[in-house]
Amino acid sequence: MSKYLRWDTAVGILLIAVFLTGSGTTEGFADTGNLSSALNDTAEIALIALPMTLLVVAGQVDLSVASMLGLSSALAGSLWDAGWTFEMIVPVCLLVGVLGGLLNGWLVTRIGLPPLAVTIGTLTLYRGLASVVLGDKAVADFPEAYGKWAASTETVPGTFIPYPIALFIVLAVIAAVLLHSTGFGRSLYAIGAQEDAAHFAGIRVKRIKLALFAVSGLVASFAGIVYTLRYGSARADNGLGLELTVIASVLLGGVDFNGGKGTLGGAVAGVLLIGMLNNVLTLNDISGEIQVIVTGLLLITSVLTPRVVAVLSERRHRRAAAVS
Amino acid sequence: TTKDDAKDDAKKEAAGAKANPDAPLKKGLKLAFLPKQINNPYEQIVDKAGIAASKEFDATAKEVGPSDAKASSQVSYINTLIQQKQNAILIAANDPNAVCGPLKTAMKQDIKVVAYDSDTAKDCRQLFINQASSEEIGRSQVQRIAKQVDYKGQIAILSATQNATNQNTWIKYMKDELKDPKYKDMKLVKVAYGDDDDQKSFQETQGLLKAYPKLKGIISPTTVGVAAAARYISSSSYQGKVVLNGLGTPNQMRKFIKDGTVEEFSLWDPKKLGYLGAYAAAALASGQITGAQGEKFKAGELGEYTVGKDGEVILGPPTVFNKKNIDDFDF
Amino acid sequence: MTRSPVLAVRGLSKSFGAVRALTDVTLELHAGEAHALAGENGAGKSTLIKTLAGVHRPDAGAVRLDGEAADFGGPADARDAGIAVIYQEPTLFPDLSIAENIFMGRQPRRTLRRIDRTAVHDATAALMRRLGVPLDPERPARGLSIADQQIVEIAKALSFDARVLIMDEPTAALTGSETARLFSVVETLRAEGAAVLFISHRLEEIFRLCSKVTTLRDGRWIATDDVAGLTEDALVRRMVGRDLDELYPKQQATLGEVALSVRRLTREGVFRDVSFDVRRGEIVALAGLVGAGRSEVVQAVFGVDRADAGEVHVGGTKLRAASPTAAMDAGVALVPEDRRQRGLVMELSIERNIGLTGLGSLGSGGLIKRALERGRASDWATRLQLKYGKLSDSVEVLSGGNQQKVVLAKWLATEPTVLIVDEPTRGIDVGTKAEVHRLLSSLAAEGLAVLMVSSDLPEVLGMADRVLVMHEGRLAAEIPRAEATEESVMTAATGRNGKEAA
Amino acid sequence: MSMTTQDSRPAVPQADTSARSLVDTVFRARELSIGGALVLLILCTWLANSSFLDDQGIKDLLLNSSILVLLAVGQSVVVITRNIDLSVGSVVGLTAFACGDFAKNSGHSAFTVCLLGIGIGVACGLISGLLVSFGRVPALVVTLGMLYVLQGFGYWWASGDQINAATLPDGVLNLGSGSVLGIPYLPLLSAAALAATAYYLRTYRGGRELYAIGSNPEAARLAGIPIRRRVLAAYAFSGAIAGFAGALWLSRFGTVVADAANGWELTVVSAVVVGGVAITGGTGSVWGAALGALLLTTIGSALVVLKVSSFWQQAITGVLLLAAITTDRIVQQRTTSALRKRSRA
Ligand SMILES: Nc1ncnc2c1ncn2[C@@H]1O[C@H](COP(=O)(O)OP(=O)(O)OP(=O)(O)O)[C@@H](O)[C@H]1O
Ligand SMILES: Nc1ncnc2c1ncn2[C@@H]1O[C@H](COP(=O)(O)OP(=O)(O)OP(=O)(O)O)[C@@H](O)[C@H]1O
Ligand SMILES: [Mg+2]
Ligand SMILES: [Mg+2]
Repeated sequence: MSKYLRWDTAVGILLIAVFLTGSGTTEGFADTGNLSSALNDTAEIALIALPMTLLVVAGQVDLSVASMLGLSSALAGSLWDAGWTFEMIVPVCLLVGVLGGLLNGWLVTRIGLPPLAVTIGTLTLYRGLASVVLGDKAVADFPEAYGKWAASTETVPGTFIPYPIALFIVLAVIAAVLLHSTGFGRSLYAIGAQEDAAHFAGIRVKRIKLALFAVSGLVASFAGIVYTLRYGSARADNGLGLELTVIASVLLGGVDFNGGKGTLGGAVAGVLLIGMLNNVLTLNDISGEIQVIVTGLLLITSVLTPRVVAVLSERRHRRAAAVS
Repeated sequence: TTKDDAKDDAKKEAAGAKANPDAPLKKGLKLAFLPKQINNPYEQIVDKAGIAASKEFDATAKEVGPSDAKASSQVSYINTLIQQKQNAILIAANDPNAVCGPLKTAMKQDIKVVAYDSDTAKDCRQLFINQASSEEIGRSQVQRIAKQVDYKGQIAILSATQNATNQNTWIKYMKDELKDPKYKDMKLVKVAYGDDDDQKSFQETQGLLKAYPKLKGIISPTTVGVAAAARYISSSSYQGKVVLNGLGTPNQMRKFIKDGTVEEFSLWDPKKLGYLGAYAAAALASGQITGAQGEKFKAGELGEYTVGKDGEVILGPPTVFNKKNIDDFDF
Repeated sequence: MTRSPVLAVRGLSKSFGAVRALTDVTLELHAGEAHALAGENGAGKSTLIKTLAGVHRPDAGAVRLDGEAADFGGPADARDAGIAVIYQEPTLFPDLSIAENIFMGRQPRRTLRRIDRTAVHDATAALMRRLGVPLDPERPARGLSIADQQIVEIAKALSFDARVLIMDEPTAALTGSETARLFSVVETLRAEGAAVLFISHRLEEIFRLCSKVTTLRDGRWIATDDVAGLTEDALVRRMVGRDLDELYPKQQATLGEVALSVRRLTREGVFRDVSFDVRRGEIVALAGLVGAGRSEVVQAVFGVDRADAGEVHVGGTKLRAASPTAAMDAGVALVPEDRRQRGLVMELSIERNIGLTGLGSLGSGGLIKRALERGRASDWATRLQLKYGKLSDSVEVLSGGNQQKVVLAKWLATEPTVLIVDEPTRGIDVGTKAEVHRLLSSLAAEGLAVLMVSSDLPEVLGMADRVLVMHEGRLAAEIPRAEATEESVMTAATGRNGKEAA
Repeated sequence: MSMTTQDSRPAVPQADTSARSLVDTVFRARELSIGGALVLLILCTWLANSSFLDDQGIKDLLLNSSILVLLAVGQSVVVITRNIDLSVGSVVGLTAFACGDFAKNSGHSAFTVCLLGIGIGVACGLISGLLVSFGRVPALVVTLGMLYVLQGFGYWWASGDQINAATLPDGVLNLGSGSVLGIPYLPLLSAAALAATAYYLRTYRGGRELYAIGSNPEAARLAGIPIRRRVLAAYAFSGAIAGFAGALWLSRFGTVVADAANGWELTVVSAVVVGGVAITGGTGSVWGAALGALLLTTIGSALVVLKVSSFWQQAITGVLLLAAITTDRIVQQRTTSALRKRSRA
């Protein structure tokens, strides 16, 4: 596999296979309306997966993203309730997102705490703040004018792509270029693979990590606004537990949790694969728990397959070497 | 745009098609139950009863749903139900507003929407099958516990999640009821949230009793909460000193009624809720009713029901369970 | 000799993927014999050792123990057969104490199979005494200097009372006195009947310790000779396949203005009050005993460590403290001591590693041009005669010495004005070593200022225009080339001239 | 014989002996700082509301924390080997339901039920362990996958059914609510598991080898440590503990749906991390992890008793959590730098 087919490519192929099988066997799947809504349902996960991929490549992780999404949503709701204009609310939410990300980054780079530990802590904190901000209220009277930008029924003219997904595509291209063709991207791989060596090579490890966490917070809070508009509902518990789905998608795409390996395309394919598969399964009346099992099995397969292939090719090599 | 501008956005929908009260129930209707979460035991009972009821009028009914109680997960299910062109969707909403968009899309495509157990926003469904009048539930909870504590002392509420719509509506009426002068010696000291999580509710009960040593009573209007609270009290030194009342299922509470931890609690029959829901959905889909106030429909063996204000259909008053009658029920 | 060898291999072959590391290699180890293994970087020495130790499984050929075929399933089997190995790279558990490191998996036990902690401690203390180093058995291995780590490895190997002792460049990080002590211990073991297999790129050590030497070249067996009848030149010819040029090709360079100036640099508890200058065209050696704080000084100069006080000036301008980026911008390069942790990103390819120091200059507008990156890598790989398969191979698969070359390439590619090298030739074979020396020398001649930390005394004496000697965190002496001798440097390094320097 | 060993001691040089006692303090400090925080928290809460520490209060504290402590013990054994087990929450849910299904309307004893729980747990642990150790695939991915698979399986099996206290045999319920000498069984069982695990990790080769594997896997391989077997055993152990916790969960709460302990994986991991077990393996003790678990539950209980608004509880928990790991880290850094300065002085 390592030689002829990388796992991220395999996920891409799997995605296409699911798409083709779905169109062939499942009534209503290839319908543009269905595709729009299925795609739109992955919008927040897809958006957050972009900075998450960069973080994981750099050997970091941010578990607080879903809580930040909730905090941003709660904040948007309570400010809206207080009569703020939407044009004011969005920058405030994004600012809070950046600050939250900076706090994560500061704890990781300055105090030197492991990111997993830090962001489990801020996961609790940000979700708690969301509930402080909005309490048991649910704010729902957001204007149609904004809601439609996030709805799956409004698409980019001439396509079945809803606006959040269009935005995601643009950001994904930027992130891909950043990760794969710039010095910054190279630094991320170096930091993820061997932080000390990156530091000794003059790479500004701490600053880069700080920036990554800040971007992660920013995107998460932005996803919070998309979420709020898309569902027309601001609540403190919005996006609860989404962090593991995001991470599962990224890992499914072949990004190595230990850092230093993986591609952005793989991560995006991972996100879409889970989304499409769930859509096909739901259309076939396969209930939630089976979908969960399928996701889990896919995840295990994603790491097991490359291993098995590697072991097999190793065997073949050894046999060949022994013969020659 | 601010909130105030946005209010003008709300569009008035033209009144739907005329109802034909004499239309027969259509054959071969496709109904789908969408519970809050596929493994919510209470809603499982409701849905199974509803699916059974559908057989009586030759409809095919199914239950689909997410494995987590999140509004966002319900939305994708609604979308696929629309793709599948169901005749009616019965939904217990995790979030009254988040499911609105797709439900409206469904209604536009002539798919009938019936909310049950937990309502959606009013303009996103045709009917809401309410287990009992929210006001009556809220007020009666206070009235009952007041009698038990003799109109004196501190009480607390153990609710589900902070955002549970039905809970919050009931609590609103409870607080309102408590304003009545006859409760002047009673004081609601705290609303705690057990998140419909057994362990959390258990711990919250402990905390309440610790934080308010003079607490006389707890109302827990959620099946998970009341069972957890009962279990804690029964195994602690508070047994017999603190009154617990609320909404619970007989099977969960039997033990605590028998050992005296709980004198009484109430609930409606979830099977009837499902049964009524199925008939109501069928009536809508067959054009017997449109969801306007005053319309009437027959719900099989439960008899005739009338659509109330805001499209609400009320199942009936809850049953009060106590030592005497608890063994007559099994759910 | 009629005795059968303790450990032997015949017709051994081993390849990694497409790389043939060993082809048809034969080796015999006899009891009571110290046997050397010589060869250039990448000749396959470490691979041979790992095969003997059960780490690798041979593709062809078998390991024979006491004449019987031994099929080692893993390192544990070899260990149980009485083979102790010191690997080229220290393999310690940083979180565990030195004592635990030494006895892991073989701790003496009490009743109920519980570990006897006192026995573990005492046995370790005894080993440390035997090696003459004041290391506390309960100290965690984290933070030990490379040399101390190597000593723990040696202690571990000694603790086996092994019949076969295999050592892969154990002295690479050691200074003379420690090496001498190690040799006396090994000598005792050998006299007691153990077979010793020894690898070193320092030829004089081979001549001092061993009676036989086997030479490998490109993974093939070349010769096995008695050391007695062999000259250094003959051995080098066997290793390299040709005659070697001068070992320390010092070119005379004209000294320019001061390029690097360090003033009163202090890091609490590590070094204090260090001041010195390095001029353009000059090679300054920083000598001293292991743990004197040399590496720490150069790391603080480069900015990867924070100094508590003091200043660094490059070309007359003061460097921002604790910023390697600022140092690089000013033209400073540091080849660190620990190449696996700090010098290289092991998972990344050769070209990416070499490119890592020039991410800003490998393209335009922030984008990286692959062609430029590859060009930079292949230029330097050729100049340093790197032995590699493809530039896109990960550096992990390179031999130790070739890895060191990649680190050098990565820094030389930045075209620095001040080059700091920390143990630049550690683990590098004689041929390449001469190559590196020639390189440093010609770079200095071109006007580069070179600061070289080295524990290799001949290297220090052969290369340096000026020798700075550190003793326990302070500069103990500054010795010009003319006066630098083994005695003068060692005297300062051991602190015996403390009064003079003050 | 002991005479000779005594004699050999003073040979350790002076400077190092003082460094050594400092090293000891560093290691102890990790548990000390959490222990200190715990005591402080309990003390403050007690001063504010004395009933926090009455008989019932102590009993509640112990009962609340015992399952989390148990899980933290199992998790830390895995984390010490530089792995992680995210599937614990699902295993607890699955076993709690399975045990309930097995015990309901039957006369099975608590012992049998616990055995069943442990059995199921071991089976789950073995699957994860086999994948991680023999498949050599990243633990986080595999156990995240197992989290989903086991959760889905549990839900599918339960399909909305619920186990009710009323149908469970008294023996099982008694395990959860009964006590001996006023101390409930649950904390006793957790403490026993804790002490046994701690003793094993400290004084047996197998235990030390777990630390070695976590500290440097490559070195562990070269040292001939049977890594795969040990990692497999660590997962089986963590699974067994989670299964046992599932059985205890059933006995304590009586009412069980398949999503018991859903989402607990992160709580357990935070307990372990707060307790000073490095997520990167090799260091920490189960004592620390247990203290971490105790601290987390106590924070929860204390905030309720202190009448902190429900809306603020989670935020404050988050702040305290961050404060705990930050303080621990700073104390550790200070001691290390003191050690560095001392060793050179
Ligand atoms: N794990 C591996 N995978 C692929 N190739 C390897 C591996 N280990 C060693 N090699 C290759 O095998 C050859 C021999 O390497 P080895 O480490 O044995 O050399 P060496 O003689 O010890 O060199 P040095 O003196 O530099 O340590 C080298 O070409 C090296 O790149
Ligand atoms: N990361 C660290 N943590 C704690 N102590 C350290 C660390 N690195 C080095 N030391 C200690 O600092 C002292 C100076 O080490 P340094 O590596 O600078 O010495 P050196 O003169 O370069 O010797 P070497 O030849 O080993 O490189 C040594 O006693 C070493 O044990
Ligand atoms: Mg080697
Ligand atoms: Mg050094």
